[in-house]
Amino acid sequence: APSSDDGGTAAPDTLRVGIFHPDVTFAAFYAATGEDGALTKALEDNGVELQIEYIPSGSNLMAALNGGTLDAALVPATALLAVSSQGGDVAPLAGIYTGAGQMIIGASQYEDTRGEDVDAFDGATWAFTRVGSIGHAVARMTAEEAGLDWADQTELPLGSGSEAQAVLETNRADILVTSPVNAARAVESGVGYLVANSEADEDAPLGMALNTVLAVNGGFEKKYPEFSQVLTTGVLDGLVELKDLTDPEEALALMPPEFVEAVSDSWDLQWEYAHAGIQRAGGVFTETEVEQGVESALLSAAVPEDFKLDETFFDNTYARAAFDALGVEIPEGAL
Amino acid sequence: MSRVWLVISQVLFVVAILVGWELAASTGVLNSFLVGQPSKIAQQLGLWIADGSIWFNTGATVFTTFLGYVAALVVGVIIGSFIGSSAMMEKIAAPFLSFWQGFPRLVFYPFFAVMLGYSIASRAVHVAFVIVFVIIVATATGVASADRDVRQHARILGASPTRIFVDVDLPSATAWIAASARVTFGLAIQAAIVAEFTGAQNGLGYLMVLGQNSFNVNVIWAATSIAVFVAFAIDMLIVRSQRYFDRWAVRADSA
Amino acid sequence: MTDAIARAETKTVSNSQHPGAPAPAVELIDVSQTFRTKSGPHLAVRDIDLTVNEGEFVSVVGPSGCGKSTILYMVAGLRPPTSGEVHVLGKRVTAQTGPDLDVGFVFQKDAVLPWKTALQNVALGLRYRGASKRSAEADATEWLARVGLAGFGDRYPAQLSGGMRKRVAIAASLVLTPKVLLMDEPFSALDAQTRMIMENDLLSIWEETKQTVIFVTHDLEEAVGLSDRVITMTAGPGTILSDRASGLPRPRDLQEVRFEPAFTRLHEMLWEDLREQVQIASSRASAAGVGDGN
Amino acid sequence: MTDAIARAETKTVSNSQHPGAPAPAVELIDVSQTFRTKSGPHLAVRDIDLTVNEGEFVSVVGPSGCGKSTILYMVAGLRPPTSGEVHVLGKRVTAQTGPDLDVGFVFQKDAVLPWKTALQNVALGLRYRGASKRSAEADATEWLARVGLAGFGDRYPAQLSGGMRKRVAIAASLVLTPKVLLMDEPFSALDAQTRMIMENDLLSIWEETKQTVIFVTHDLEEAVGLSDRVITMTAGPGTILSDRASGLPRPRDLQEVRFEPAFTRLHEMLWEDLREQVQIASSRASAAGVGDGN
Amino acid sequence: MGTETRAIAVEVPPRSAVGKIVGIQFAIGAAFVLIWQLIGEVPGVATLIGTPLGTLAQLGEWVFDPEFWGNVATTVMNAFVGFLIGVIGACVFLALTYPIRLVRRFVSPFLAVLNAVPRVALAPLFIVWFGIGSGSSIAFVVAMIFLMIYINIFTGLSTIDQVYVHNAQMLGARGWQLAQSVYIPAVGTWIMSSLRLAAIWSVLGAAVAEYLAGSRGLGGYLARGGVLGEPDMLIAAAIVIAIISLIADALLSRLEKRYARWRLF
Ligand SMILES: Nc1ncnc2c1ncn2[C@@H]1O[C@H](COP(=O)(O)OP(=O)(O)OP(=O)(O)O)[C@@H](O)[C@H]1O
Ligand SMILES: Nc1ncnc2c1ncn2[C@@H]1O[C@H](COP(=O)(O)OP(=O)(O)OP(=O)(O)O)[C@@H](O)[C@H]1O
Ligand SMILES: [Mg+2]
Ligand SMILES: [Mg+2]
Repeated sequence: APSSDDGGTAAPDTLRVGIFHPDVTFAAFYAATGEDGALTKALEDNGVELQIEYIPSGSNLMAALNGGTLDAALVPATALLAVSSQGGDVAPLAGIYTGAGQMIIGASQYEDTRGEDVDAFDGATWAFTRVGSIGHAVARMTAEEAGLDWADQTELPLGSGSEAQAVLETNRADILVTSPVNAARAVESGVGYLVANSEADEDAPLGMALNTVLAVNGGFEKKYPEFSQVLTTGVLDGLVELKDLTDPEEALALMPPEFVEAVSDSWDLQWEYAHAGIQRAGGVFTETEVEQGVESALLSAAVPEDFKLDETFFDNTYARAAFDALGVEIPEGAL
Repeated sequence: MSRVWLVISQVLFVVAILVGWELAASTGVLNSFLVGQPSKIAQQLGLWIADGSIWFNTGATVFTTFLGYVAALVVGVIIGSFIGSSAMMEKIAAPFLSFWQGFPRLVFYPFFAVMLGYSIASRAVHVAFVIVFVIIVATATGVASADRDVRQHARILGASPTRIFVDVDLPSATAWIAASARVTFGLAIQAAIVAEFTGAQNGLGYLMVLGQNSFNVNVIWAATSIAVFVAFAIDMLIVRSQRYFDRWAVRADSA
Repeated sequence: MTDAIARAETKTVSNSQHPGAPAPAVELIDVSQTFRTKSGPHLAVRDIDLTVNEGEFVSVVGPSGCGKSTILYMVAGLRPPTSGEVHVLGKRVTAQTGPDLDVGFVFQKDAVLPWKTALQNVALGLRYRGASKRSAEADATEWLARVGLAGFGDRYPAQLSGGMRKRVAIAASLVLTPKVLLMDEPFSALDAQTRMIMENDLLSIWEETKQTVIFVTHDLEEAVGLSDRVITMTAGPGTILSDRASGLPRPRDLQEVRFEPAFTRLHEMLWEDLREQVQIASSRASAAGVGDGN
Repeated sequence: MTDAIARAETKTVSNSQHPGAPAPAVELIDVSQTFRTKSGPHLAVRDIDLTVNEGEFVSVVGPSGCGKSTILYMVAGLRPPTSGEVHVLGKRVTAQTGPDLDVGFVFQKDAVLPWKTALQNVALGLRYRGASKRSAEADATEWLARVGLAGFGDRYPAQLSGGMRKRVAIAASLVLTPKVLLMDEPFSALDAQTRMIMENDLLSIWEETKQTVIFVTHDLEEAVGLSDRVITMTAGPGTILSDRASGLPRPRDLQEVRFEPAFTRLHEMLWEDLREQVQIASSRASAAGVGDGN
Repeated sequence: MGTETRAIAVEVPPRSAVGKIVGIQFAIGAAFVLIWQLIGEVPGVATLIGTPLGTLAQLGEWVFDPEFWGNVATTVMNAFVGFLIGVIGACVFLALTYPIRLVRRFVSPFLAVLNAVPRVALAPLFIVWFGIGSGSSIAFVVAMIFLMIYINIFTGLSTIDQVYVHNAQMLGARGWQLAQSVYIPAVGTWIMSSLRLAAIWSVLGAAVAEYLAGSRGLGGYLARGGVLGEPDMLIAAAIVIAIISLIADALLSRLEKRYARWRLF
């Protein structure tokens, strides 16, 4: 079994981690890389330099991870499943965010008339980030949950986050399903209001779906098993630190300056929307998480309809060892 | 005779590449996850042909491209010939043209979409926006390089400025516009595809998003190969029409 | 240094003042043209005073590079003079006015539109004047035949020989019967026979239309045979060296007029006028070196 | 219909066989050239048999468009004949061989490189042959002066007059003293005096070098004055109509040779040969309509 | 045709005109900014294209930010290396393929096909093949400009007036000499125009590649501005990118002027 306290661990010179952009759903990772973060220390001990690559497109990020130009990445479980179903070579180490992580935001003009009644949005234009994204699935499930027929709704897949506000402001969309960051921005700027939060309730659709996963390139994992353990332990330490916090300021205090700068304008709302997902994340992969994760992958057609999960794919070896090392009890339900 | 051989050798070349690719991918020499596999691409294409979606999606992209192209051509030729008609105008316009040429236009589709709605119209405008500056520059250069003696000949025969434009400037700019047509068309189709990445329910760009989403490189290749096929067909058309516009010239090859 | 002498001579030999002559069609008053080149300004022609009356046929001869083409460009309104005034048909020609519809120009270089067929090229001016395609092409066909190119109407210029292209350009100009016709060595690309036929043709057209013609040539016989007056020019910077009336009878047959004594006399006088100029031109060029001529 | 007659005539008037003559420098054996045009193939010249011996000076005259330039292009190796054989300096010229280093060509159209100065243009061939820049430019300077362009060395072609450009082209060719020199109306853009000087110059150079010259012109006097033999051609599709030796003495002074009876006689014979051809050319063209001449 | 002629049409504007030109340019520039401001008033649009003032503020912030200059350097480097490789590659390939008719005809349809490949869609492949960062940026630049140059010059070559080629051939030019004294100068206008286009697209290509793939370089700002909805950053970055291509273009046009000595008036 991999262990981290041998002292002389085989490690790369630099660790290249791919991330979409600084986002509250990656908070665990950032907490670990704060000035006093566990990962920061561990990397220092091993003489490894951390290099974060921001890649704003999921497919490019996955391509880089799979192709080995990234060592590790924070990616949605859906993407991992898709890649592995296509024969890609990636290894999930730990889950750091659970739930769909999508906010349902209505255009401000409806705040008084429709409020939080999703069924009042029947026949509306529903905007979401991309065709086949989690947002797409959540939009559909939210509508159907409220008794609407998805076929009656108009779909509007967007590209970048910058459009999120604009489409609400210009009435190009009535309702928007988006990430906590974009949602917080839209609400903060007054163009939208929160209709529903997919994180509000564990029992909500995909409420327990495995979302953000710390994953490494398959080859990297084979080459540096000890270092992969160091990485996992570091990140899970961050997760554990964050789990019990409710105050956004306290959480932010753990983060590195670049993250603070990037999220500062609407951090409080982001935290409010998203911290449930952090608290729900077990670090280890649980059966429910994986089940719902696969469901969401199927829903978004990221994997073929006849997809069968390889039992060994979500392997908790590293996470268990990490919790052991941290002296924390392994969350229940672990696979 | 030699023409037939040429075509045969070209076909053989393509076949060799495809076979090599297929073998390499199926034996694992190439990582098929990363580079795809011809047989699977063909399979995907077959699927689209079978369910008929290929026509609709291809049609949408071609239509967008075409619309945007024509718009850019009209606007570009008008502005370009205006600019090319005097050295002063060229001087004035030069920095603006290079500025807009150098502006990363491909990433600004959201702007048009929000301004004009998520529709074919906004996508076509985006296409036009991406290529129009190239056409302006080509036209201006072409007009400026019209033979002065010929222009004066036409003037003396009584040509009005418009007639000079039609009879002298435009024909001599045609070579430039046509030459840039091959380059701009490649850009136009890319612009259409990029526009279809967002807010679209159909089109080749939409298919590519689907492929990217499921990390299925074969889907991306399949959509790409349609785009390439379409663009190639149009490229042939462009070359043909280039030849038509140049019918008066005695080519090196013709003797 | 020799300039002063040359100028003085010009004045003495000048005999262009016909008393009670008809209205002037073309007038150049103290005209000069300077080109900007990399090695500084280049004076091409200077102090040109020239009056061509309506219906006159005037030829201009002079050493190569003396500024004959430059003068025609100024009259045509294509290159306004750097100093002096040019009047054509009573109107002053400036940079603003541009070419006059009543002025035709056959350029030295063949300048037909490469992307139009011979027929289209000849029909062009008529079309510009609003003629219907049909009538313009009918006229053009007739004129193509007149310059010996019947049957070549649908050829593009690149498919014609040098002489044929020139004839297309001539037809394109003549079909418009401009009041003032400027011709810059129009026949130099033609073979002797075609040339003779076309010279005769030009003369007979002219007898009918009585256009004002300024005709640049380097063939003295042609100049004498065709014109009422022959202007000779000095080597560049060109000025007018002599201006001689021919006094030959009209109408003429070119083949016969050659043997008149007046013809031979004028021919010899012109030859004399010019002989020295050519020497001057080459010796001055050698002496002046790179930054030539001013 | 008239072709058969024209051909028969060719044979009878032909008198080019000098017994015991020196080796042929240029030989055309049953040569034809067909151009592909939009309105079908166009036969430009046909059945040309012509031998030019080493050191001979042969002129070619004929109606405009009869194929004079086409013949030079074939000899130069720039446009291989569609049928027949061309031999130059003992080697057969085909599409593969391309132009021979020992053949020079002065083109009818302006062909000096616009992006090189007059001096660079003249030095070009020497540089191609590996001469140092220095020596090439020294030679070129000398030749520029010889064609009356001393001091114009650093001008670009667009800054020269038409006649000056032509002289640059001539100098560029002559400086290489090619064994076979092809000249396509080299002097037609020059004024009478410059032309006379250059003709005399050409003759005196030729007396020294004894190059083989094929000289296309449309000036019969020039043809007679310069050449040993004058070839006339029929209207297109061009064939050889007559081939006449001049029999005038060498060395000649052009101003004087004009008055020899042999000169006048040959001049008149050529004029007669061609008179009919020009008529044929225009009438055939009119008759044939669009798809002309074959 | 078109090669020797442009020259003649270009007149040198007198010195007094220079002030006027700058004045007009200034007015046009001001009009642009005004239009930008006005469009920004449309609801929702300002969140996409920002405002002139906000953008100016962003630019002001960057001036003192060493990281920004580092990004500029990265983009310029990527563009420059890609440009060099693309230009040299295209010229070498042209020299290898153009002279032989058979080769030229063999490759021609393949080039047309390659030119038609929507390179933006294949960004993931570039990342996989060339890694993130400079490798894929440079490769992307080369992919953008290679055919642009090749096709342009190719077209230029086929418009050369044959009489120049013939003349040089008769004077004894062979192979490289012919290329050097006729083909290259005759397609000068084409070469320069394609180089200028290529320079601009090199900068653009580098930025787009960075936008799609790498964090370093100006493209990273585009990505961040887009994803995080910071329009001022997006536009400011786009402007900086445009200015860099403007500079590249100006440098090349200076070169062009030097080259075009023979086309004087
Ligand atoms: N655009 C120009 N720039 C500079 N110099 C010029 C230009 N055009 C003509 N020249 C010069 O002006 C002088 C006169 O030229 P022009 O063409 O009028 O001569 P020309 O008498 O017509 O000669 P030719 O009989 O050879 O045609 C020449 O010395 C020529 O070099
Ligand atoms: N590239 C071409 N394509 C088609 N026809 C051509 C081409 N070049 C020449 N011709 C035709 O071939 C014939 C001979 O042309 P060529 O140029 O040899 O005549 P030429 O005797 O030199 O006439 P000129 O004295 O007018 O220069 C003409 O009828 C011409 O129209
Ligand atoms: Mg002239
Ligand atoms: Mg000819």
